[in-house]
Amino acid sequence: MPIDFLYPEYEVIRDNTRCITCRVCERQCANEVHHYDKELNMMFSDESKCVVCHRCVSLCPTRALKIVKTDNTFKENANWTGDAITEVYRQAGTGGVLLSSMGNPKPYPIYWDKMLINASQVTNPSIDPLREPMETRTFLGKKPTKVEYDQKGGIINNLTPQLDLKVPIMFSAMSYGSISYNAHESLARAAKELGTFYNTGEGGLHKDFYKYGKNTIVQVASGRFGVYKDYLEQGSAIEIKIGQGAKPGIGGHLPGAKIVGDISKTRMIPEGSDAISPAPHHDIYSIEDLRQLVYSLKEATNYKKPVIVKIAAVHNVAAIASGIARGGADIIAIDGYRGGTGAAPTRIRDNVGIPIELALASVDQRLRDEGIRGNVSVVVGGSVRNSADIVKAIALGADAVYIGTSALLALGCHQCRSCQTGRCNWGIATQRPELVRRLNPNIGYERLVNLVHAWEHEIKEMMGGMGINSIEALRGNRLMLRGIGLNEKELSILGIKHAGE
Amino acid sequence: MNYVIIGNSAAAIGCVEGIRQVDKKGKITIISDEPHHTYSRPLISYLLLGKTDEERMKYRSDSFYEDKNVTAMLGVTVTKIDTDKRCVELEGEKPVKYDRLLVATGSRAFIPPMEGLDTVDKKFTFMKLDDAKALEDAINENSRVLIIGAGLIGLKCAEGINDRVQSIEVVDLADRILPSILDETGSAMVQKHIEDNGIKFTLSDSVAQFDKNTATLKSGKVIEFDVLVIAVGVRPNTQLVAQAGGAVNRGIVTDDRCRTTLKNIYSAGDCTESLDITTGQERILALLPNAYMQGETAGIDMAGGQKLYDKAMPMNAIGFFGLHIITAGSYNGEAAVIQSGNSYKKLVTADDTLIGYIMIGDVARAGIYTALIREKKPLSSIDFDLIKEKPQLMAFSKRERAKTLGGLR
Amino acid sequence: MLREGEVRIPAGCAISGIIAKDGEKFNGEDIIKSISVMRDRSNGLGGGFAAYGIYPEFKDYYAFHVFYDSTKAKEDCEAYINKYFETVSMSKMPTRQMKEITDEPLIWRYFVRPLQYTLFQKQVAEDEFVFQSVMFINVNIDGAFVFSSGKDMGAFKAVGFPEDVGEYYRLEEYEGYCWTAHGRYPTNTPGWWGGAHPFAMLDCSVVHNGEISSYDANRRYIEMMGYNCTLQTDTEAITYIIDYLVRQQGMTYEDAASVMAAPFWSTIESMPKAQREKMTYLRNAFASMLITGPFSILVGFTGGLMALNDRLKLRSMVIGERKNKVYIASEEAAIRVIQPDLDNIWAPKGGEPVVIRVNGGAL
Amino acid sequence: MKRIYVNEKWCLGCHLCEYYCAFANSGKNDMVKALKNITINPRIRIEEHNNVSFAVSCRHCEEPLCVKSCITGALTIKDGVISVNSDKCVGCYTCILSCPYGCISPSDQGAIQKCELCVKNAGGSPACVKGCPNKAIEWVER
Repeated sequence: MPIDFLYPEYEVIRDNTRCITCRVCERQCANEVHHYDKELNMMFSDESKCVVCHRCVSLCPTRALKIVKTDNTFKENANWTGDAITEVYRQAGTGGVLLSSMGNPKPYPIYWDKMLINASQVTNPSIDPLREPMETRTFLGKKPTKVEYDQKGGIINNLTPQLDLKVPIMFSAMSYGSISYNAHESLARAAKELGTFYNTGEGGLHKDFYKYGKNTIVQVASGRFGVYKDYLEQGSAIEIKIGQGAKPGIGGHLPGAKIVGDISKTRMIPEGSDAISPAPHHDIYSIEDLRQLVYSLKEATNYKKPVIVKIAAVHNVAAIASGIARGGADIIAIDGYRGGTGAAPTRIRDNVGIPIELALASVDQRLRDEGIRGNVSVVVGGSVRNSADIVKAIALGADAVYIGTSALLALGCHQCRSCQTGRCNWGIATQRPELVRRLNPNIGYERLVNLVHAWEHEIKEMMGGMGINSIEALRGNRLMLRGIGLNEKELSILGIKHAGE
Repeated sequence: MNYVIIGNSAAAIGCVEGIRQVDKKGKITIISDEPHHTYSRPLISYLLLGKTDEERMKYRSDSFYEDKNVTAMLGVTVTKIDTDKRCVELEGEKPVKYDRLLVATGSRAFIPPMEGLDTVDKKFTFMKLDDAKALEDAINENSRVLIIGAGLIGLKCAEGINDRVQSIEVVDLADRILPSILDETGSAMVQKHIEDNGIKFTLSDSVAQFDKNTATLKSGKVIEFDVLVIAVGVRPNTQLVAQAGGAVNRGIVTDDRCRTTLKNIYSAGDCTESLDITTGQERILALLPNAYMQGETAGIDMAGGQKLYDKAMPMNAIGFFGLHIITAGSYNGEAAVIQSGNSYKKLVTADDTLIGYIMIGDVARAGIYTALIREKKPLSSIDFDLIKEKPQLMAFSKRERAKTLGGLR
Repeated sequence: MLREGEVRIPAGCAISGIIAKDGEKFNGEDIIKSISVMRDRSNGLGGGFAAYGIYPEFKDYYAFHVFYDSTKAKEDCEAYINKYFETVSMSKMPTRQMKEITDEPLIWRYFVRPLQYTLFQKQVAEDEFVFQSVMFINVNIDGAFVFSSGKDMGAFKAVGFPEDVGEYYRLEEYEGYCWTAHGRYPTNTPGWWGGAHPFAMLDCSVVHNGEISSYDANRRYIEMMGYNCTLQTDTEAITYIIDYLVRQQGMTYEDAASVMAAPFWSTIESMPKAQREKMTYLRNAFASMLITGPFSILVGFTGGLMALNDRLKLRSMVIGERKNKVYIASEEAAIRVIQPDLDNIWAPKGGEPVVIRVNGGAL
Repeated sequence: MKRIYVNEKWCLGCHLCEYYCAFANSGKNDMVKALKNITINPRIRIEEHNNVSFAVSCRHCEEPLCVKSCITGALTIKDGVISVNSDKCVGCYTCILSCPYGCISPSDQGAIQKCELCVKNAGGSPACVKGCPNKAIEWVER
């Protein structure tokens, strides 16, 4: 049907004066965009197949390639935008739910960018992190309400299990299956090197990675894939995933085509069967059910591991968090609406949930108002893009952050948002061996380590500027933030003053 | 330690370099009857061809003797080895003492008795630099050259002078060219290629009678010529060792450490016999790479180090008028032949190993085959079908590749 | 201009303290002399003193020092006090009229004890009830501010230079075994009497020089524990933290110092196991009470005095000893002026508390 | 000493090493100028078969058969690097006969060519290593 014809959104531009027909573009494109014509000794491309992953652009040794947004356009309409129109065409043609991946790309406000950080001048010296210790070590877990002394006056260690982080940055849940073995290895090795944690997501834990158990958080989600005794025992913490920012209220679906070999083994489901995670946990229909699962998991692991409950940032997140904090969880992870995913219905991704900044501010304040902030640590994720975002998150009250998309970017992701196709040219969101091979964990892990080290440096610089030399003195220190371009309501939710005040 | 080396070619140089790997200080003396700085004999045809010159022919740099702290006595002939006094006697010079002696005297051209040869004015052999220079002086664009012998030396000589003479005719008793290294198909292919470049062959025939510029063959054919080159074969220079009482068969007998049967006396190069691993027989393997490696082995052993020369085999890389030939090993086994276009390949296997091969035309990566022979690689441990197609490391196991390419120990 | 409580006010300052290790009592002249030397560190917008052992005749009663903006406030406050407390003595605070001290509020002093019936009814400890009452008055009774509430001790403070404040409160007439003083250099306050230092709660009084960068982290945490930081000053937050750790958690002052000015992790890692575990525990469990940024504080309490610097020692503080007396001040000159002949003088390291207890804690 | 090591696990078969090698040894300062419309003859070569691929270039053997066999002395080993003096080389191919890894090949100029770790060209360090997008080729001490 001619209606179904959609002009490619992006065009591959090849500078034939530069092209040396080395064919690396052709060899590296899993979408088969490029091909070589022997007769003409020239490369050609079919941009209708292009997902704009930039693999070819990045590898072209003579910079002969670029990808540009097409100037083919519908008649201008501020309401019926090109996207809006083509989505109607696509759905009219297929009758299907639109799928996409990674995080919400719509131009909603980014509150991180509407907050500014303080620095010391005169009355309080800034601290130079190159000359003075600058501490980022963070413990996650419940804090005791009362210090207990033994008969000799020594302090009794009445702490429940904690996670000990060298930096308050963890890698968020991404399952083996949604991302590749090599991506997992990169994350695991980086977490170990960095003294932090990565998260299995709901995909089980490959036996090869048991050796990184001390730096692993194992997830228990609604499909319970790969969950069994050894799995629970491997990790340093257990995370119950209730929801994720990219698709709150929605389950997961890894197509049977991806359930092959080790993935099937690790998930403990037959090869070729679809891995369907239900929308809710079918044993959690209420907060008290959650409490039971929290304690079941603690019981199963002899109360040796903190339990994290991960929820998506939704409208009444503060009340939910309060319930979780009273439900025995040691750590609450909140995922904002910009959080990434391997696949989600586009409408859900783009329209459900709330910004993490507001969710964090209201959760932190609510827990303090109730006097239970010490019951839990708060970890936030859902588009933490740089070190300043982290400083702001901690100043708003977070104990640590989860990074997912940033970690994937470090591994080479170019945000083409086509994970759901399974043809990730960067070897991340794919299980095809020839593509998986493209992510060498020796490189991947080093890049993750670099990224976190760089951010750590920057965090320390910003802390030093504020005259703070330990991360706990920044936590919840909202006086260090000022809003810019925010209205009274936003300022009050964030609990910060406006710049100039 | 006082080392004396008789000879100044590949085996001698190998010996010097071998000694110096182990012993940086000992005194080394090289004695050679040729007055030249060490040079590479196989290059004499390339010299005539203009692909090299006397300067570039030097096998090692001008400072080699100095760098290696070697006393070079060039243009000096050894007359005798005195094993009792442990010295070598020289012509016109005082004897030189040795603690360890290497005999690397090489070989000389063999000139069979031929009727009327003494009537030929311009007759040459083609072994040494001086031979080449003499030949060069004797030829001009009007020369008609008769070469006796269609072996490696004769044909390289033919190629070397082809553009500088009027005509060349090659006569050999054998029914095909290069019989020592090629099979019949290969010989025919190469012969055709050489003929295409204007050289004529008369095979299965020999000279019955020379008369000045005329050669009458046994078949009755008469060939008029201006210059005669005799390249029917070589003979090893074994006299010194034989006189001193060392064992000599066709060549000087050596063991896998390159020792002769005489105490403290070693021998290496074209004058020796060594074990051909592809046939299990002792034979003369008069090839430069072998000479070097024998010399090096001898040198290391002389200086107290450890090294064995136990992987010898015949092997040749040669080319005529742009057609390249690489061969190695022996051909008594099961043969697989692959022929395509201008290329010819024959792989010979026996007892689950490759024992020989011939490659003509496309010789890329031939060394991979050579290594299969040298290491006696069981063919069942590799993908032989793959490697038959072309030499490639893909045919080996992942693990072996991890060792060779990935540094896995 | 907004006063303390309406806005956060950073300030620089001078502090001084004297304690007699044997409990010998001495009047306020020395401490006034000492703090006056550091006049340049104050700007006339606040000065104050705390003295311990000054009310031996009422030592079982809480001495409430209260500022009133109006008689209405006084009436409301006294109604509250009368409802829950037994008052054994009440009087106008003795002061002397001076041209340097102006705009004075009504200042009253009460010696009180909670009614046993009330404590029984509310099921709280006496201390806790007093604490809650002070909080209640300060937050809810408009114009009333209890600025001293300990037993056998008192805080005296005003807007003005500290030596004038001392003269104003006639401190030469009091005798105590421990004195602390404060001269204030706030950067943006009109100067409010309640905002001057020391800040005192129950018997704990704090004089502080510095500006802590961890303020809001500390404040938001301590507020969760039931404290109400009405003044938004560092001193208030620090006082509450100490109250929380020492009175509520039962920690020693040394342990409380290990929370507030915790050793660096790198230092902790090199400690012997038992100490390492303890420090790790304290830093982890009370992370939000770590105070960073420059501070030097003197914490007065019944029977003792603690001096503590921030862990980088970003503020000056020296300690001198002469016989039974220990002198602590922001500057050495402030000690030499009253005791030129010292046995010993040193600057304590950042983060290492110096705790002096009268008669080794036997008081 | 630092050597080029290849790990086929990470080789993508993209052939970029070959192109970077050809460029580095072209003597030209622009890749387009160097490689446009030519069939490259690099000193490193990819072998490919059934989804396995890897690059092969001179191993710089400690006991180099090519050097020992060279009839002209054109091949030498210095500081662990085996290089060819193409001025001396007559193209006899004895080295091709000898190299167990097939890492020596005829050059377009008649002599032979082999990987010289980019010590003679402007690269300074091996161009194939720099050009490999997946660290399948590394230049390291091992």
